[in-house]
Formats: sequence, C-alpha cells, structure tokens
Amino acid sequence: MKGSRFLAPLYLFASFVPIYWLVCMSFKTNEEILGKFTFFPTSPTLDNYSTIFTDSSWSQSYLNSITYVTINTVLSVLVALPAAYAFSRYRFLGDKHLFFWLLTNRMSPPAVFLLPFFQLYSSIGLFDTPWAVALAHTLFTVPLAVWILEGFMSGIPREIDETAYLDGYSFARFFVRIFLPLVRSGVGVTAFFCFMFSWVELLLARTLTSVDAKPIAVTMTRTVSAAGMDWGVLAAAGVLTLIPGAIVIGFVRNYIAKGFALGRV
Amino acid sequence: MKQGIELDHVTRIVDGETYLSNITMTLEPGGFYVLLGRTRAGKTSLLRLLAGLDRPTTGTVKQGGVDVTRRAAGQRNVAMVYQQFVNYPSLTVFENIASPLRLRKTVSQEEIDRKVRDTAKKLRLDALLQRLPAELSGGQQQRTAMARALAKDAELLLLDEPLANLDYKLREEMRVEIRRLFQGRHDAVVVYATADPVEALLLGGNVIVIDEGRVIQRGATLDVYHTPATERVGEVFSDPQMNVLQVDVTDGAEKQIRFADEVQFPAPAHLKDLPASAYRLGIRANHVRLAQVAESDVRVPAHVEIAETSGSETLVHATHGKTTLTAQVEGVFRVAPGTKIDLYLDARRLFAFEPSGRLAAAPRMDHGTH
Amino acid sequence: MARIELRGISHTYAGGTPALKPLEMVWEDGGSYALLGPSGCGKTTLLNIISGLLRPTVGAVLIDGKDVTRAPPEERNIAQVFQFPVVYDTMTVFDNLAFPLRNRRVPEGEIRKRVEQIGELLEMSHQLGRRARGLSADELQKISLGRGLVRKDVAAILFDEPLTVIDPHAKWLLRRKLKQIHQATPVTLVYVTHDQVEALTLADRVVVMNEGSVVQQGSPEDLFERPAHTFVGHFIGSPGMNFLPCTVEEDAAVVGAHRVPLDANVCAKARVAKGPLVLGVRPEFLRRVEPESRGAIRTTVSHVEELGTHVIASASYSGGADEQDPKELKVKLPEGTKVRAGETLWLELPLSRTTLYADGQAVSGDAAVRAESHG
Amino acid sequence: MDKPINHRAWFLVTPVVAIVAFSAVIPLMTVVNYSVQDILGPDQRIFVGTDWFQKVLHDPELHGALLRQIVFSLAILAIQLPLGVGLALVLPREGWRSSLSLVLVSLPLLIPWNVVGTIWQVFGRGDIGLGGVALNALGIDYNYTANALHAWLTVVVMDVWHWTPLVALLAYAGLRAVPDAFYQAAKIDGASRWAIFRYIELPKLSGVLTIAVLLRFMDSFTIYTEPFVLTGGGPGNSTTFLSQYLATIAVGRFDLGPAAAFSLVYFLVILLFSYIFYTAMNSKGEAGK
Repeated sequence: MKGSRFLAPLYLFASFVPIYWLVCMSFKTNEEILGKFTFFPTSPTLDNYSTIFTDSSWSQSYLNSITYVTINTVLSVLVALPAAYAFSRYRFLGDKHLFFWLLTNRMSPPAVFLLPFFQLYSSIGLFDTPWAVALAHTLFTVPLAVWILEGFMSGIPREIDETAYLDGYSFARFFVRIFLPLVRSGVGVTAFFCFMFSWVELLLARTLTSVDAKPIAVTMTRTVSAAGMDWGVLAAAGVLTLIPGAIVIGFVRNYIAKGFALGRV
Repeated sequence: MKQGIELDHVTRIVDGETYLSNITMTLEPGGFYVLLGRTRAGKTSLLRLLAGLDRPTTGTVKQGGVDVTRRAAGQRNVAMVYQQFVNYPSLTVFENIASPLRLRKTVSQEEIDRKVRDTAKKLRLDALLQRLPAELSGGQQQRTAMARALAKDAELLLLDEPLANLDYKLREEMRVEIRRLFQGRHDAVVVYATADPVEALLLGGNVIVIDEGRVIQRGATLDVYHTPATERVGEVFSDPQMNVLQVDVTDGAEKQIRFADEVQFPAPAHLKDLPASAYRLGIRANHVRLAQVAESDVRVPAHVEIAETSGSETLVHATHGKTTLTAQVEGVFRVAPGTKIDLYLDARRLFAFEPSGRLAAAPRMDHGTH
Repeated sequence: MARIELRGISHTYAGGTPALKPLEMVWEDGGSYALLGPSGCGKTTLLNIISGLLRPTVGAVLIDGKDVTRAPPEERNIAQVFQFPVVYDTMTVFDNLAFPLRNRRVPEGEIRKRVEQIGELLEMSHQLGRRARGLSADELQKISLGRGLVRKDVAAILFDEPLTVIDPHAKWLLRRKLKQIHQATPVTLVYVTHDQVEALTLADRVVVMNEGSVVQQGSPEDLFERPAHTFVGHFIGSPGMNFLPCTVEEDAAVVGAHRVPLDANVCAKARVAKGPLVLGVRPEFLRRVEPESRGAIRTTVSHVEELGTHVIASASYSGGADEQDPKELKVKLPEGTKVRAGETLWLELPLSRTTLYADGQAVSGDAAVRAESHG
Repeated sequence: MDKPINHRAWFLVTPVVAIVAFSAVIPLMTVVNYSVQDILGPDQRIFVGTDWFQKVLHDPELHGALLRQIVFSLAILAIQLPLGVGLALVLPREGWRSSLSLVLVSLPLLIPWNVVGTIWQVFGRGDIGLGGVALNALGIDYNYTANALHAWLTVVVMDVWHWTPLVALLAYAGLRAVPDAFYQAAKIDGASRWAIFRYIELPKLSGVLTIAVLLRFMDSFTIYTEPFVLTGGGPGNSTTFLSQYLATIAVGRFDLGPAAAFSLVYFLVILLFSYIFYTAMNSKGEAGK
C-alpha cells in the first residue's frame, strides 16, 4: 500500500483541474479564450474582474446573496438550538414523528415548492426581498441544523444540566451561560452547513427574486446571456462565487470531520 | 429544617420497569446516611428522586414538613455530586464553586469570595481556583464538584458513588476526607450512595440497604453489618462476597449441622436453639482461615480455584463440591489453582438464614474482642 | 517459547517529555509478568514497544535473542488483549478465533481443530457458531484472548488492563480463567495494569513503574514485604506503608524522642546516604506493646475506622526534628479491637518488617538484595 | 439512562415547528389545492378530482424522465460510494495535510450549483474547454451538446465531481471514530489491508454509509440546477430528470394542475424512500447501543 499516499493528492489534483480552468479563463481575454488554446493566460488581465467591480449590479447582487445567506444562517441556528436541545434531552409526545417530518423537508425536491413559494411570498409582500429567500431556505436548513446540533448536544452529559438546575439556574440562563459554550463547535459547524446550503442553492433564490434582491449567481447567468457569451467575465464571476465558500471552510476546517459525524438520529 | 426528609410509599415505574418500590422512610436532619446497594439496585433512582430530578409515580416526598413531590429541583435547595466528574467546563474552579451562590441574589460578593476560598481550602483546591476543570486531574475535578455542593449550604446533600471512578489509591485517601467534610453538618441531611461495603463501614452513621428498588434493611451501620436481616443484606454488605453453605440441622444427643455429606459438626452455642431443618449458613471470608485457630473451627476440604492478592490481603477462592468458598487471609499467599487445601470456618461466626432468606440466628456480638 | 529482553530502552514522544527513562529488563520464557503503576507511568508505552506498535527512541527489543526492534507487530509472534474488547463483530466466534490463522494461510482442517481446542479451553465451545455481536464483555475479552492463544507460534500475550470492562463481581472468574490458561499453555504473559490485585494475582513477577522508570521488580511477596522504594510501599497495600521521618544515630533510627534499633550495616550506609531518611513500616506490621517498651514509640489515637474485617487506627506521634509537629501513622488492628480516639498506643516497629529509606530508595544492609531489586 | 419524558419540551420545538410549517405546510396545501382543481382564471376553478393524477401517471414523457432519473441516481450511487469511501481511506488523518486535504476535498460542495454547471459547461466544450479539447485531442469525437450519451456521461462525471466529497467526508468522519485498538489488533492478527477494510472499517462505516446513501439518493433524485445549466435537459430529452420536467410543466407550460399532481406524487415517492431509510437507520442505531 506504499502507493496509496499518492492517491489522495491525485484525486485532489484531478478534482481541482476544472476549477483551475475557470480561474485560468478569468484572467484571459476573450480573444485568447476563443483564439489559440493555452494552459496559462499568456497575457494575464484583470479586465474581467474590473468589469464586474465597476458594474454596480454585480456588487449589489453579491451583497444580496450575502444578506439572505446570513439571515438564513442566523435564523436557522436560533430556532434549531432549543429544538435540538429538546430532542437530545427529552422524550415527548410525537418526538420521533416530528423529527422524521423535519427530515423529510430536507429531502423534498425544491422544484415542488417553486410555484407555491412564489405565490406565498408574493401574497405577503416579501417577494424580491432577501427575507423571502432566507425563509424559503429554512425549509432545508432548519431540519439539517436540528439534526447536526442534536448530535453535538447528545455528546454533552446530561448531569451538567441537572447540576445547573439543582444549583438554581433558570433554563435560559443555563442555556446561555453554561450550555452554549459547550456546543460552540457544534454551532459553528451547523452555521457552516446552513451557509453552504443557502449559498449554493439557486432554484428557489432565482424564483423568489426579480430585481432588488437578485443573488449573484443569477446576475451572473443573466449578464452573460445578455452580453452574448462573454466567457472571461463569466469565469471571473464564477471565481468570485467560490471565494466566500473557501473562506468559510477555512474557518471550520478542524470541525468538518466532526460535523460530518452526524451518524446518529 | 426540623423535620428532615420524609418519603411516603414512594414508587417509581418507568416504561413498565420498577425502579423504586414502595419506599417509606424518614431521614433526620443532621443525619448521615449511607445508601448501600449493588449496581442497578435503585440507588441512583432514589437519589434523583430525592433531588427532585425525577418524580415518583406514586407516593409523596416531604422536605422540612412541606410536600415537595411536585416541586422543581431548582427550588429544593439540594446539592448533588455524581459518580462522573460533573463541573461546568467553561467556568473556572472558582466560578464553579461560586455558581450556586451567585444565583442566590442575597449573598454579597465578599461573602461569596470568602465562602469559595474557605471551601476550596478544605478540599485542597486553593491553588487551582483559576484553572478550568479540563486542566485538572480526575481527583481534583471530583473535589471541585464536592466543593460546589458544600459551598451551597444545601438542606439535602446527595452523593452518588462519588469515588467510584477514581483510582484505588486516590479513593482510599478521599474516603477518609469525605467523612470529615460531610459529617459535621448538623443542619443538613447527607445521603451517600455506594456499592462498596468497606466504604459504608468507613463512613459509619446509618446505612440503608437497597436492593431491586426496595429498602431491605436500615439501621446503624455496624448493627446492620453484624446482624443482616436477610441473606441478601449479608451478600450486599460483604466484600468479598459472603460464603453461603446449604446445610441441614439435625436433632440428636447433640444438635448437629451437616454440610454436603462429608462435613458434620456440632452446632455452636448461638445456633443451638435452631429447630431441626434445612438452613443456609453464611460466613464472611475473613472468618474462613487456612489454619485451625479455635477448637470449634470447622474443617472443609476444598480445591483452590484462584488466590487473589492485593498485598495486604489474599482471597483464596476454593470449591467444595458445588459450593465456592472464599477465605480472606493476611498478606501475600500464593497457591496454584487446583491445589487441595483445608479451609477452617470459624463456627462462632456463622449466620443462619432460613431457606426464605430470613435471618434465623446471628453470631453473638460480644465475641471476638481481643 | 519466548524470552523477551529489553536493552537500554527509552522513549520520548514527539516534542515532549520522556515517557520512558532508560531501562533494562529480561523476561523469561513461560513466565507471567505484570507492569504495575498509576496512569501516566509509562507502562502502556513500554507495552507498545514490546508489541511493536511503537518504536523506542533508544535501545533494542530482543525476542529469543533476535533483535526485533524494527520488526512490525505481525512479525513478532506476539498477541495483545486490549482494555476494551476488540472483536470483529460481524463475524462468528469461530471466525474470530480463526482469523489470525486464516491470515497466515493455515489449512482449514487444522484451523478447525485448533479453534475447537481453544474454544474448549475458554469454555466457549457451545458459542462458536454465534455472532460475536451481543456477547457480554467477559466473553468478548475471552475471544480477544483466544485470538492470541489460537496461534501455535505465539510467544507472548500482552494484556492492557484487560479487566477494566468486567463487572467487579465477575472479575475473579476471569482471573481464574487466565491463571488456568497460563498453567495449560507455555506462553509468556505480560499484564499491564494500575490495579494491584490484578498484578499481584496474575503475575509471578511484578514490575512497578512510576514516572517513566522502573522502581522495583520482584515477586508479590517482595513488593509487599520488602518494598525497595517508598513509592512501592505506598502504592501496594491498603492502606499504604507508614513513613516516619527520622535521623540515624549509631545503630538506631531516631524518631522524635524514640530510638528504633536497626541493623548496624544499614545504619552505616544510611549515614553516608544522600537525601532525607524515613523509616517505613506497614500498618499491619506495627505491634501494640506495653507502655515504655524499648524501641517502641508513643502515639495518640486520633481516629478509628471499623472496617468489619479489621480496625484501622490513625495515631499521631511527635516526630522528626520538630517536637511540636505531630505526624500521623496508621495501624491495622484485628477485628473487634476496642480502641478509642484519645487513647495512648505504644507501637513497636519489628526489625524484620521495618525498612529505612534514603531519598526514596531502600537502604539495605545486604548488598545482594539491593542489586536484585534493581533488576 | 433513558431520556426522561417531558412534554413541555414542545415549547422548545415550537419555533422550529412554526417556521417549518410556514415554509412547508402552507405551500404544500397550495399544491394539494391545485392538484384537484382546474384553474382557468383568477376566479374560475373547477374541481377535477383525480384527473390530473391520472393524466400525470400516464404521461409517457414523465415515464421517460422517471426512468432516466432512476438510472442516473443508481449510477452516481454506484460510483460515488466506492469512490468516496476509497478517498476517505487514503486521506491523511493527522496534521496540516489532513486539514488541507479536507478543505480541498470540500471545495466543490461550496460552489453555487449553477456555477458547478458553468464550470463543466466551459470545461467540457470542444473549443475552449480543457476537458473537451483534451478528449478531442485523444481522438474521441466528444461533444456533449449534440451527443446524448456524451451529455449523459458529462452530467454523471459532473455529479461525481460535485458530490463524491460529501460521501468522502462522511466516511472520513466514520473512519476517525474507529478506535486505534482495532487497527492494532488487526496488525497483530496479521490481517491484510483488505481484511482490515472488510472486517473492521466497513462494519464500522455502515452507519454513516446509510446516511450517505440516503442523502445522495435524495439529492440526486431532486437534481435540477446543474444539468439545467450544463445541457438544458438536452440534447432532446436525454438529460431531463424529474425536477426539470416538473419545472417545464409548471413554469414552462404553466399547467398548474398536472404540475401539482406531479409534485405530490414526486413528494410521496421521496417520503416513502426516506421513511424506509429512516427506519433502517433507527434500527441500526438501536442495535449499536
């Protein structure tokens, strides 16, 4: 098995090639992209990026994306925390069914909800606001958040809770002062997963926005089709959407494995 | 608190399984109670119920004369120390100990500071106050948990096998301290659960023997030790396990006791009055010897199974027919499995139990004083 | 089948303090040995070095005279039983036991014979067809042990706290099984444990370790009756040994106002020894004597513990250089002894049961004993 | 000890129930409403009973999409599971190498799904894409926009690239939970690398792999954005999967009734699968305890 340690780098290299190609293109001019075939940009240019940064619709939609992703993440974690605590600590009427029901939402096809969502959010005046997208995404992120947090919380001995109650802590005070610090890493991992889902999802985000709250990923496709395949700008826009993910994952890298160890229901 | 704790017909059943069965008893204020029972006997269930963490299925709990059956744990002024080392991981040792005091709005900052330092000193934690629990050894973590319980001045102090998870040397040192720490509290009820008879004896006070969710005997610790009401109490309150011999007591010119066909001996004085019948004789391992000391000693030939030694003592497990007997002897004694030896049972130390398990006769207590 | 030699072994983990200080050791073929010490004393490190899971920073491991320091575990003919049962739980008991043989391509007929033999030895014949999952902890530990025994070529079996997960009341049954197996097979057994009962019961020779070094190696009797180091005196026996700070004058140890006669040779050596002197005597060997007896010390009982089988009295005596500073010792008295706190006890330290320690090490009048205790 | 029964725990789950009910139950009711009515205008609705369901269930295009969907899901499972587990086995377990590999492995998971489509759209093109150019240079006449098989393979490769990391991370987490003693014992027993995998790692991974199968099956069953960006479902219908077909009916043709009926059936199928997996997972959890 001497060769096995080269397998991982090999896979990583192979999986990086398509991304490299995108990055590479983003630094090329359209002439170079369409003209001769080159592995590296022969005359690296930042024009594609400056096109994006000088156009306010790009930066605006970038901000839009960040806004609804943040709302969704905060909201999901906040409501999931008490629920995950309940699932990890108590048995109660219908707990198993409730848990299953939550999970089925994680599994439901977004396409099913396209139209109803559109109608729902239009009727309550949230259409084309970050709130519509954030709320729609909670359908998927909240169950996930409950699931992950429950796993983390189950690892905290229940005796700590009991000692706190005996000491006279109120639930709220105990939860904030004692319990939250213990599941800090769990909260981080959960936030990461919520962020991840909300960031990568496009179908609902596109359906629930038109102009004001348009996410970056949508702006990207639309601008490109309008400009008639401006490959360089498309690639640059794509690269820009990779960056938040890469940053966030850098923060939680040491917890990723633990976060995925949600092998428990 | 003048009236202590009163349990009235308390039963706890969860999912059809009985954890506690019809317990009625009073724990006097200032009393130190050792709750003795094997694993899963119901010790933890009883403590949790006393703490208010669990509710009885039926029955009532009164604390200081007031019915607290439905009162939340946080309102009962109870402290509990668990077998696991339970502390607040994100708070320093100081804050851990101070935490119950801080929640009581009436205690001033200086008062808290003084109290925490006093308690920490008693538990030899004074140098560690600024550490986090994770930076402490197991023994220190458990001291912190105890300090928190002590500093609180609770009316009811519950300890659930607090030493069970410590290495034996540390356990040895700490159980001496525990009595010193918890016994001088005349205002509170202290309940200390343990599975270890030696611990129970060391702590003294009163013992409550619990088995399968029932209280099977209670009383002054030494009295219960010397006069177990049933064979089961004897079993639970002996370490190593009490030896039990199935015998027949027969009348004749002189009352005789017969064990497994080959062994027959005259009934010792304290068993003379037993009516002829089948009995189960119990004898603790330290009254089984490898050499004859008294004339009345009963010789039982046996095959050695194993000799376990801790240095100070050696337990020789041996079989006679289908009966396993254990002898406890001083010092290191090595003998190979399978060796034939003679065991000598001190007849004056035999307990007689009826087949139902009830005590029929116990050794006389004055006896054996050197 | 195997003689294990450790030559100048020491180990330091990456970037840290030394886990094991240099040591020499020889374990004879077919013996049973125990490594005893508190957690963190280096015993598990040593075990892993022997089994080959860890390569020592310095030194060599020899099995039957062959240097195996660099050999991986599978080439060492050594088996190991871990603290928590390691069992392939999707396999049957039979397949578990057969696993090491199949890996070594032993013919199937022979495997069957051998597994059945071992199954019988372990009293598991009736369970061979069962799945390993769901068996009780002691059965699982027996399977782990069986996987070592089943190999004919196995030279030694190492045990890493094997009884941790076993119910206290069932421990002696498994200990008996281990003893029987050792009688029935010529394998060298090495137990690693922090439990004195386990070590002294299962091993013929016990190696006591503390803070990365071996403090004494000897038979259970040696360790109990002649501790070569104060640590051994403290760690083995409950309660541990009493240590009385003292000075040496002529041929006696001086404890406070009392003179305890000692062997003249010992005193001679003690006078030139470095470090503080203490007199060690076990609580069970202290003898109650008439007041003012020669060589006895006067103590005042401070506390009495009735333990059913015996009585432990804590008693204070004025000792050391400072007359005002009371020291405490423990004495073990027979069951039913009547003593009360405040009572005066005169205690004699029997010459044959009393050891003088200088800087923790026993001062022995007999050069040979001292050398032996250092293996 | 078992968890205590405490019905007041419902207070704690109320926010979650409220928010999920808002975003799931209300829309679902809308769907049910549509599925049994023919909506001709804002105020003109006719109750049609199960007509839409019958129409949808007999739609040959839907059958085609369903078949493609099942084949696709099974194909990517067959590739991603072994590949993900294999990758987890060779990933470094300690030190900075481990962190770095994890970050790199996870990267595809954090790319917006339409950008995933874009990346492969560009990468696979015969004129400007590295992948397409390379294949053509090797003498393969590769063109995913025209050749159905090529389009199909590209979608599969894209999904493998996109989602194998998820399986790998799950398996990696599972492997890290295997106590060292098992590996040590196997070494001493002389077990081969294969035997270690077969008798130690695989049994210990069964729990996380069940989750991996569940997640991957469900997610692939609802895939939409990536193939939409890459091929738009073509050429022809060759890469039109269920979600895309649903979107075509609902948004493209604005056939609300059939779309709603389709949605419900779609949802129920997934519910059924989820339930089977959930039960299997729970029973595994019980057995493990």
